[in-house]
Amino acid sequence: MKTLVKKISPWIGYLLLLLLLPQFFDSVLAVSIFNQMAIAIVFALSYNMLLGQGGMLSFGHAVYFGLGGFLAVHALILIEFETLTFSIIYIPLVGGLFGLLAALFIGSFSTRKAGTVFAMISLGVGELIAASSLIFVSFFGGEAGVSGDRTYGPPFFGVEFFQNIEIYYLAAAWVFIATLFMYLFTQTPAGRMANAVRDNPERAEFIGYSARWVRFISFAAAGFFAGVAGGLFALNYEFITEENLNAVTSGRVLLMAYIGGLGYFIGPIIGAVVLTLMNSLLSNYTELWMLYLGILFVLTVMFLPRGFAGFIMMHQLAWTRGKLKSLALPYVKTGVPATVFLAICVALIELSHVEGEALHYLGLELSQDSGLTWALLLIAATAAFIATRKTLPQLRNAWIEANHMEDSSGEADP
Amino acid sequence: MKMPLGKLPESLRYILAALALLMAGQSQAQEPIRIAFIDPLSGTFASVGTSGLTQLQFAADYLYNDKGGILGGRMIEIVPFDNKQSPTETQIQFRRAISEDIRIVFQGNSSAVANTLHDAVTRHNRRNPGQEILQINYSAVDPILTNEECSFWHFRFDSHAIMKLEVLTDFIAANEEIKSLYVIGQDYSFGHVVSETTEQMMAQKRPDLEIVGNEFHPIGQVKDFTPYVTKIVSSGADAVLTGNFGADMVSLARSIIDSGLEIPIYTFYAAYDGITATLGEDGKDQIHLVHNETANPIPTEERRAFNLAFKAEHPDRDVTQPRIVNALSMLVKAMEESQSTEPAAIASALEDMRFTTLTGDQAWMRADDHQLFQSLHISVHTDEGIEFDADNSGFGLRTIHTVAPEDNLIETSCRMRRPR
Amino acid sequence: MIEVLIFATLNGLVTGLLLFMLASGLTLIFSMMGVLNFAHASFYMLGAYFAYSISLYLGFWGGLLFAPLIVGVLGALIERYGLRKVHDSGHVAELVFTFGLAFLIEEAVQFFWGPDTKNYQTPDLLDFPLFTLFGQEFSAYRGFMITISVGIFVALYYVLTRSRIGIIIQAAITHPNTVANLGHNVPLIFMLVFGVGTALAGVAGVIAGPVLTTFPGMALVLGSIVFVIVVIGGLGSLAGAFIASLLIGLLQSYAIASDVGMADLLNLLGLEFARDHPLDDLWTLTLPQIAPLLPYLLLVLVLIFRPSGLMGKREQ
Amino acid sequence: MTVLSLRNVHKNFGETSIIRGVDLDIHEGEKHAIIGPNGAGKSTLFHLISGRYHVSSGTILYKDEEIQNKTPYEINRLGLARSFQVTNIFPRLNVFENIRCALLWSHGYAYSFWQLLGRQQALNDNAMEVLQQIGLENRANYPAGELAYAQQRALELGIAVASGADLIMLDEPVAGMSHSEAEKAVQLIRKITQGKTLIMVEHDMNIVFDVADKISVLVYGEIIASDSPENIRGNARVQEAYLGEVVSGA
Repeated sequence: MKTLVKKISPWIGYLLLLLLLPQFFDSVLAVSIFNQMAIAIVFALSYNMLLGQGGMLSFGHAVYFGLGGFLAVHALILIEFETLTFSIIYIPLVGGLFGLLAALFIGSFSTRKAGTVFAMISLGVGELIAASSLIFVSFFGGEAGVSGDRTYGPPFFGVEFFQNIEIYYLAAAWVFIATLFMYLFTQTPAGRMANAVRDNPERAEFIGYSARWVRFISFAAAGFFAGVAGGLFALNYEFITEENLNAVTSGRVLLMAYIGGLGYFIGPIIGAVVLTLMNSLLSNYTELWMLYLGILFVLTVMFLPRGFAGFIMMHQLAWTRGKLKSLALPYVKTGVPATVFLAICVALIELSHVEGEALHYLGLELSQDSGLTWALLLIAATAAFIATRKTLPQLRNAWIEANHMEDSSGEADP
Repeated sequence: MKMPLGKLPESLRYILAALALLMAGQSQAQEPIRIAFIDPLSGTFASVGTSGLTQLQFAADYLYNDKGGILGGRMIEIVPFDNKQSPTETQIQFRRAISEDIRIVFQGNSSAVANTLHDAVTRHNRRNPGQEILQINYSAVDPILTNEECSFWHFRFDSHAIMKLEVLTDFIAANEEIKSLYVIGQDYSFGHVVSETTEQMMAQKRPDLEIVGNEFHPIGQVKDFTPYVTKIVSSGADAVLTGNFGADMVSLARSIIDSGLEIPIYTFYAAYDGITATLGEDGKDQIHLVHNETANPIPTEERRAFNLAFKAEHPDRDVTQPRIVNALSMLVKAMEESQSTEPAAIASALEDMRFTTLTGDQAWMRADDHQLFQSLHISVHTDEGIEFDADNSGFGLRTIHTVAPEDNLIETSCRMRRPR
Repeated sequence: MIEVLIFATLNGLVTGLLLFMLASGLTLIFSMMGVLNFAHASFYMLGAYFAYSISLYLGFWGGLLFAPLIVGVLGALIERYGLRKVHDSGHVAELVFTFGLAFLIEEAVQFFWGPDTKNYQTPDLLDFPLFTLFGQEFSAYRGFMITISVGIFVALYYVLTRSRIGIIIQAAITHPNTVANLGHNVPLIFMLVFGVGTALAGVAGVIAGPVLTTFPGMALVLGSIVFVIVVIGGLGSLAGAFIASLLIGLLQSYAIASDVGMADLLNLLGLEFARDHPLDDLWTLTLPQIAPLLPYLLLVLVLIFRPSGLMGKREQ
Repeated sequence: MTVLSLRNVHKNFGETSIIRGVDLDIHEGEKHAIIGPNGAGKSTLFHLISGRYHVSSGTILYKDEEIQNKTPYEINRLGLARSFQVTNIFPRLNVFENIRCALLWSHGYAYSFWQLLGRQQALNDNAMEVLQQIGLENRANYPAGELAYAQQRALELGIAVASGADLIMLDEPVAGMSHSEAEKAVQLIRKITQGKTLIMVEHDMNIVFDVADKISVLVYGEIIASDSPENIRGNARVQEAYLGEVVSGA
């Protein structure tokens, strides 16, 4: 009974969070961001089924997202012209089924091998489909895409989905269901064997499983959920274009999953939330946000190979041993100069980019023409950098201290 | 799934709360009139977008804010929104503009984006009566926006593709030396409009002129245009017509020039933002462009003063799109006339408006389809007789042919539906 | 018709050899380190931009000399302080790292040089037609491009087969562990190979910049094609990369030069088709229209039917 | 009764012949060791039987069914399981999951994506039993890749035998172990292969003679003798070709 509560409580928390978010932030902008997050979460989780769970590095996952979305928009159009009549709440399912169909077809030949061969096929297929989408105008609508209208379906308990907030609650429901099912998938034989095949495809074959079939099933499931995300996209934006199935979108989902943390189920959710926020908020303050995103990404790959989720999980041991507190002070000591250093770096970058006028930064007004400003910034940056370097060993020691095993298990540790 | 999910939103809530504070701080007393500018400000297409933004901001300050504002002292504030030239981002930024209570949206780059924005605006206006948004299209030339898909809330301040082609094909048709024409374009809607319309018009205007090639290439994918140029050469064409823009335009023109082919190239977008500098001496007298608003010779003192003031403030930039200034000026005129900043009132005032631009052009906003009519010019890329060059390269556009607004009137299939 | 064929061949050769300059570096790096460098074309772009900046002061030839050096050093530094760190996290992490690098370099180029097209010109010395055939000029610069590419191919071949370091590299390609056991400083060789590989990409950028235009999207246009080439040629096979480069260069060039379309095919089969049919797009398709797609089509087909590539031995 | 029989099996890699006409019969319940000098083709023979390689010619019969053209997973499903010379486990899964995965097919789950593993009582109990057998029950939640070497070898064995296969093939199960570790491993092998047919490749002659009740000697791709341990010890040809030098050398 206790374990059941422990198992279910995160899910109830997740559901409550999804439902209550708009109670705290109800501006048009906030709801717009929540909708983006909802789509991104499902999409990133579906990507993780491939790379994180199944060991398949795909450069073309947007294909299933996009194809699902295209069919969803076409379904909306059919509803609008009364060829079909069903509530639009099922649209993500339409997207999912088409994503599944596409994945079944493409997966039938691409999942034979993992590794580089799979990655390259996904790249080739992705480029092919993205390019054909511009050629086959009648289905894909060329570069302008196709657009529908979500308000023509039969009302769902009186809701006609005029407002984005109504779509949010629908999306939240779908996100919850999709997350739950994707999580449950990891707990099934097929899901577990996907991990096994990721780790060691050869051995999997000697315990009775065809690595190809195992990959194929994960691939198809990932295609389905990517299609669901595409369907949600169609409902939210009421249109879809070629860019939603091209390499840029594929790259973005890779970024999300990786930055969030591939090895953890929750990782892609974190990645989706962080990247959506960066995309929508950061881009407001600076034109250079893509540069910062690139830097963040490269630094993450270098220093946090297991992503943000991995970083958080690193503290699990210290936490269970009640030593998290001893880390707090060293973190502050290193964190403050490090943050100052980063802030000054950003100031330098922005200052060199700003055109003509002065840069307003954190309440300061910095002038590009003043040599003094530059000199001061550079000195401050150097000082902050040295301070960071100086305090880093302390942090490292505290870290080792907090994680030091007094060897309670009795047996030798590897 | 051991991590408590409840921790996740904590940080998110702070960020959003900070944002809410920030937004509250922005909307205060003595209300400025806020106008959204949604165009690419980062990414590959950023140069055109930022250049447009600079011009709009400059025009607002120079023409109005520095002179005490409009409507009895209200300032115009241009709020930039970066859409990265992506339809999806455009929607996101549009929602953000709504969230900031902005009612007027400027947008120009890419017809695909304009179409999506147009759809979004139409849907929003239908679903939120009383909170309508006005779309000011200063550059997207897809004809359908003022034809089949026209709307009361959309106004176009650039001549659309067919209007420009009419002028261009007239000009080519009048040149008896041109016996054959090669059409090449990007494989997307604008490229197709150019190709099909040219063929139709040429068949009418010069049945003897042969279209010796009609080629599409994938947009932004071609590394080297030489193979295409080989085909142009072997076709023996006397002229080339293309709707290419950006890197595709530069590469195509360079390849043609490099292969020693000295035939005129008729274009829409072969100037400014680095293109003029790159073509330089090699493209002299060969590159032709159809556009509004003469750049050289400068027709009026007002325009000269404007350009000089702009150059003084932004030495590395040019006044590439005077139509942005026209759009803003006509918008302000409509506000002054209606004494309102409500989109519905502005739109009604804009309909049928006649306006004299800084260049001295007579412009007319046709009520039937919300399409602006003004004179169109054909200019040539040269360094002779250039007062205002492009990219500080000494080269620029000199107008060699002008068509008066009454001569480029064109029919519309628009059936305007106005709100009661 | 014959002139189209001749020029299509020449153009295909120019493109193919240019692609090979990129593909050779990529292949070297892959053979040595097992890393498919996603950012390879970004170094090509950096080559063009550095050369442009240098050419403003020292002219084109200065750029040709120094830009590849700068790119090579930069590449070596990235290998030393970036890639090597990621190496422990496995191949996927490495691939993802180079993917992020490609993204970052494109943004950095826009940051330092701006988003505009750069006015990077061919040197005056080579600004004359090499020969004129059927009224079309073949510029001396293109001849120069071919010469440089072939020169580099020969030099590379010579170094790899004759020099000591080349032999070590060759050995490292086939027996990476043995070489390490023989006491060679493998990390240093890695750094060197990465530096040389990226420098080669830099050279390609320097000489391609003036003709293919220097703009922030130039890496993207070429990036995945180079990838396609090394995969089609067979991962780790220099000869395969050479064949695949020329194959793709010529294939695209001929496809563009041709005037064949689906309509012709259908006519040939005696089939009629109706206008305004939903499949109209398919029926009006022409070969030039889909020319840039052909490499990807080829890639998918090769990977399905011969996953190790044309000349590849090592199965992944 | 003969469980496995090889008939004139050949395997060539390009020009080189590695297996040159092997005939071999394995009887039910037998503990059969295959010995031979390095490079004799012992591992190749294992790979041929388990389906990792395909034969160049000849037939392999398992319970009267031809298996030489089958894939490893098809062969495994017939009840033939194997271990590897180089540890070959699922490093990022924990020890318990390693064993549970090995059990899945034999419990009939196939590619099910509708059953939750946590609910499968019989499966989980069985996995725990195997863990206890191989002595890793208190390491159940440990990532397999972080186990000590001897423990990984035990896990390797566990994965091979978990599925309850009738025929178990072990490729140098004690390679690289210390003497005491090897001794433990041999006891483990005895325990877990009780009542099953075992084929084993091993270099350590003490272990071979300790465990096996029949020995085949493979030299340069051919079986030169196949007999009881005593007879093999006395076989002159074997002495000459192989045992002599090894024994005297050791």
